[in-house]
Amino acid sequence: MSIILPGEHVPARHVNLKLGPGLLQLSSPDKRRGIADEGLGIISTKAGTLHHSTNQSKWWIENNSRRYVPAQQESVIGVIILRSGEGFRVDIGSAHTASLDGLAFEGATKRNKPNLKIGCLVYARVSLAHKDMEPELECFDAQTRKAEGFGELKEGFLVRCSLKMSRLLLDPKHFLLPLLGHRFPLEAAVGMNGRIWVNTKEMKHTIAATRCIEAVDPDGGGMDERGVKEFLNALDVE
Amino acid sequence: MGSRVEILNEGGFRSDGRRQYELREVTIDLSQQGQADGAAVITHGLTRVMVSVFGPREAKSRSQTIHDRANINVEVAISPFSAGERRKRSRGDKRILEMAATIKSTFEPVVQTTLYPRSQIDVFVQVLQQDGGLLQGCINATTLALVNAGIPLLDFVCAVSGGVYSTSPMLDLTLLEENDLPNLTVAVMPKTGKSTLVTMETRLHVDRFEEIFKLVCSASHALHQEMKDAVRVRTTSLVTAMGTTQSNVGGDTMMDES
Amino acid sequence: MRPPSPSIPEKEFLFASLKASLRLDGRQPLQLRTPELTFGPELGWVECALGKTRVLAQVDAKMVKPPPERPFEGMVSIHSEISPIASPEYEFGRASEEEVTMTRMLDKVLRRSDTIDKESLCVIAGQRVWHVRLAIHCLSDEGNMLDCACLAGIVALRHFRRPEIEVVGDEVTIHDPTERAPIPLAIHHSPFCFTFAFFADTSIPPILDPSHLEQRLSAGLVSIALNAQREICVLQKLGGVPLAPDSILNLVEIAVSRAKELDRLVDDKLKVDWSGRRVEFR
Amino acid sequence: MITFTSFPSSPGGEYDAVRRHRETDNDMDVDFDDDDDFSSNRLRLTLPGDYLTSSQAFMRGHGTYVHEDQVVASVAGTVERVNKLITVRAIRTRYNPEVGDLVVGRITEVQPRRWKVDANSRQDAVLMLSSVNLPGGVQRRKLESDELQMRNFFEEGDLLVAEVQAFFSDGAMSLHTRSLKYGKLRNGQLVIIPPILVRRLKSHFITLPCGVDLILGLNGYIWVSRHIKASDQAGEEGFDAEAVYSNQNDDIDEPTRGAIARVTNIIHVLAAHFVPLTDTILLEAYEWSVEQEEANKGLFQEDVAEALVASLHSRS
Repeated sequence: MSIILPGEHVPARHVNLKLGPGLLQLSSPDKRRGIADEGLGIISTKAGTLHHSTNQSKWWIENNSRRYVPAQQESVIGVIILRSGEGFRVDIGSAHTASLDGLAFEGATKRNKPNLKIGCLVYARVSLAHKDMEPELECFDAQTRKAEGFGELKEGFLVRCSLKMSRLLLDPKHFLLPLLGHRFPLEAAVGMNGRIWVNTKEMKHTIAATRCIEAVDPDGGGMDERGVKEFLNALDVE
Repeated sequence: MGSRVEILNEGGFRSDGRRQYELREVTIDLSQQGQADGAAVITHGLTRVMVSVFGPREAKSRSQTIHDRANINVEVAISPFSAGERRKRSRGDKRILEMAATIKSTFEPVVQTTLYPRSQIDVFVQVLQQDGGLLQGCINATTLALVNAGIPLLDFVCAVSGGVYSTSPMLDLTLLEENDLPNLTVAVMPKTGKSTLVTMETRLHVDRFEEIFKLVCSASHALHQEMKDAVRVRTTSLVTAMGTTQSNVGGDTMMDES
Repeated sequence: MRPPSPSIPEKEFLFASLKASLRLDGRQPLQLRTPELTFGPELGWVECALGKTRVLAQVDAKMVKPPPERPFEGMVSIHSEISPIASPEYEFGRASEEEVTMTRMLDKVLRRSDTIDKESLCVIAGQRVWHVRLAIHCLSDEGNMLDCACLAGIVALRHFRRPEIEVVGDEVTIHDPTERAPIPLAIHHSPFCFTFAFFADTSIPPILDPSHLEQRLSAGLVSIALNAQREICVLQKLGGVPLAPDSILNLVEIAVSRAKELDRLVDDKLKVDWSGRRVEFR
Repeated sequence: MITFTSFPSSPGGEYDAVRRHRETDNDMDVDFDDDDDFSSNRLRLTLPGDYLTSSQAFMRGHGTYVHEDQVVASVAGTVERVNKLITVRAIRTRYNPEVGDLVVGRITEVQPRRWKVDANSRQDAVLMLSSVNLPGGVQRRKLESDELQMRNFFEEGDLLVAEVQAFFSDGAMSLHTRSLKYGKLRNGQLVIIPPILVRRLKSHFITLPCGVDLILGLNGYIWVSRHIKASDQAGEEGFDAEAVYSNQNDDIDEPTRGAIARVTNIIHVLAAHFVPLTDTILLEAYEWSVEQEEANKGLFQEDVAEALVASLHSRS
C-alpha cells in the first residue's frame, strides 16, 4: 500500500490484469518519452492509496471521497424518490438516480409488487453500473431469487458518512460495530455509498451509535478505539 | 419628517382622528373578478389590496408538484401608483419576495393542502393603495379570497398591526405612524387564538412587546367578525339566488333566512 | 437538482427522539451549539462556526461623499449571499427563499436596528463620511445559518477598527494603523439572533438552534433577535405551525437569557483576541 | 368618485362594514349554529372554523375536519347531512369529479399513449389512447401506428366531451370517449360557468327548438353548437373517422349563429346572477329574450338582465 497522486505511473504487470477505480491504461503508450519502459502505461487518475490483490492481478486506488460512483455488485442504501409504473427511482447519492424494478424483490410477481412509499429506505445491490447508463438496483439475488438481507429498511436511522468509513465498517476486523454490539443489541446495514442504517431497541442507543460512527469517521473526528470507549462511557447509554 | 405631526395628542386622538385602540374602517368586496376561482378586495382605511386565487389546478411545471400535497404559489405585485411617490418595484425586489414567502408560509399550515396532491393553488396579490398595514391587508385579503374560492381552510387568518408610541399601544397603524413607531403585525387563527405569523422589525423592550402583542391578538377577533359577516352575506346571497329558481328542479331545501 | 427530502425512517426517528427531548447531537432542546469564533489577521475578519455551520464575515471601511439627503450620517451596507458552496440545496442565479430571508433579516438586525452610530461615522458634514461595508460569506450549511451569520456579522463589526483620522479645515489625514492605534466603531448595542424550530406534531417541544436535518423537517421557525438589555430588535415568525401567544412570549424569555450568555461569551473572546493583538501595534 | 364595475356584477358582492370601536364592539354573532339540530330541513350556512357538531355522534365528510372531538367546517357553504355523515358544500369551487359524470374539456398536452385534458378540476384529467374510439370501427384494436399519430385524433387546444371513467391513485380522473355521443366538439362555442350551477339532469345533451344543441358539462364547461339532426349522426356501423376527428366547422347559417350567440349570452347572464341551469330554464329564458325583442347585446344591460332573472323567478 502506498500513497499515489494523479498522473503517477503504476507498475502493474500481470497476464490477466484487472484495473479498478482510479486507474487508467493509456491507449497508446507514448514511446517518445520512454514511458513504455515503465510498464503497460498505466497511470492513476485519483489521489489515494494504491492497493492490489495478493497475486497482483487486481489493482485499485482507495481514497476518501464523499461522492459515490456506483460499481456492480456493491451493496448500497437508497431512498425511494419516485414511483413509476414498473418500478422505483432511487437516490443512492450518485450522479444519477438509480432504477429499481418492482419485480427485483423476493417473492414479487406481476400482480404482487412491493408497496414502497416515496421516502422509504431500501438496502439493495447494484446490478448494473455503466458510465453511459443509469445504474440499476436489485433487492434479491438474481440466481436464487432470495432476499438475502436486501429489501426495505424499516424504522431505525440513517447515518451519512464518508465512503472510507463505509469500507472500514465492512471490514469484519474493524472495532466499532463489535464494540457497539457489546454495549447494546444493534442492527446495522452498511451501504458502500456512505450511508449506514442503524436500528436498536432504544432511541438513545441509536443516537449513541450515530454519534460514534460520526466520531470515528476519518473524514470527521477519526477517533480511535480507546476514544470511542471513553466517549460511550460519557454518553448515557444504559 | 413625522416630527411635526402629533402621533397621539393630549386628547387621546391620533392624526387621523382615531382613538388608540380603534381600527380603521374595513370594506370587503367578494364579487367575482374575471376568471379567478375566488377573489377579494379589502380596504383598511386607505390601504387597498386585491387578491385573486386560482386553483387547485394542474401544476405549471413538474418541479413545482409535491407528491402528497398541493403547492401554494404566491405572487405579490405592488402597483407603482399605490404610494404617494410613483415607484416601480421589480419582481425580484427582496422586500416583495419576502412578503410573498411570508404569505405562502402563513397559509401553508392553514390550507388543507393534503386534500389536493400534485396540484397547485395560485394566489396573486395586487396592492392597489398603501397607507400602512400592507402585510395585514395582504393576509386578510388572501384569507377571504381562499374562502371565496371554496378552498378548505382550518380557520380564518386575521392579521392586525400595532405599534407603541412611547408607552401607549396603538392598533392598525397608518403609514405615517408606521414610519415613526416600533410596530408589529400578528396573524391569528381566531378559533384557537394561535398565531401563524408574528413580525416585528423595530427595537422594543420585551415588556412593551408583551403588552402590544396581547392587545393585537385580541383586536384580531373584531376583525374576524367583520370578515365572517362579509363571507356570510356573500354566501347567503349566492344560495338565495340559486334557491329561488331551484324549486322546480327538485330542490328539497328552502332558505328560512333572508 | 435539489437533494431529495429526508427518508421516512430518518423523519420518524427524529420526531420520536425529539418527543423524548433527545437530540441527535446530544444537546438539550433549548441548548445552543457553542459558537466558535476565529479571528483573522486583519481587524474585522471573523469566522463563526456553530457545529459544522460556518460563516465568514469581513468588515472594511472607506471614505465616501454622503448622499445629499443625509449629510451628517455615515453609511453601512451589508452584502450577503448564499451560494452553492454552502450546500447543494442552493442554486446560482435566482435568489432562494432562504437567501431572501437571510438578507432581509441581516439588514433588519444589523442595520435597521441602529447597531452602529451612523453619526459618529461622519467626518466632514456633506463632504466626507465613512462607508462601513460588511460582507457575509456562508461557507457551509449544517442548519441555522441565519443565527450564525448574525453572530458573525455583529462580532465582525465589534472586532473592526477604523483608522484614526485628523481633520484640519477641509484637509483629512488618515493615519496608518502603525502610526496611531485605530479606533473601534461606535456601537449602540449588540443584537443576537436566536432561531427556534417547531414541528407539525405539537407534542414535540420547540428546539433552539436547529441542525440541518431538524430544520428540514421542521414546520416553522421563529427567529428572535435581541440584545442583552432585553430589547427585541426583530421578532419574526413567518408562517408555519400556529403558536399560542403564551408560547411565543415564553420563547422571548428564553432568548433573553441566551442573549445575556452569548453577550458575555463574545465579550470574552474579543477581549482575549485584543489582548493578543496589542503587541503588534507597539 | 367614479366607480367602474366590471360586467358580471354579482348580487351582494360589496359589503360595507360600519366603523367599529374596540370599546363598543360587542359580539353580535348571528348564530346559525348554536343548536346541534340537524333534523330540521332548513338550510344552514357555515363558515371555515365553525363548530358543527360532536365528532362522536357524527362522521365528518367533505368540507369538514375534526378538531378536539368536534366536527369543524373548512369551507363556507351549506351544511348537508346524510344519516350520520356531515358534509359542507362550498358554493364556488372547482369541479369535483364523480364516475359517470359528463364533462367538457380541452386538451392541454399530448403525452405517450395519453392526452392531458383541462376539465376545471384540481388536476388535469387523463384521456388514455385506449379510451377513445379509433377510426375504422368501434371494435378495432389499438395499433402502434396510432400512438405515433395521436395528434390526428386530438391536438392541444381541441375541445371534447367525455365521461369520467375512473380515478387514479392520486385523485386524477380518467376519461373515456367510447360512445358515439362523445368526442371532439365543433360548430359552436364554449361558455364557462361555476360548476355548482350545472345540476345533474336526465340528459346533459339538450336541444333547443331554435336549432341549438347544448352540452352541459358537469364541470361547468358548456358547449353551445349548431343542431345536428339525429339522422346526420351516422350509425354504429358507419363510424366515420373523418367526421369524428374533423377540425372543420360545417356551414352555419346566419339565424343559427344568432341563436348560438343569444343562448351563450343568456348563459352568461344567468351565471352572473347565479341561476342554476336546466333545460326548462334555458328554454324559458330564450323565449323571454325573443319576446322582449331586445337586440342580442341588450341582454348585458343590467336592467334587462335583472328583468330576465326576475321573470324566471316568477315563473318557477
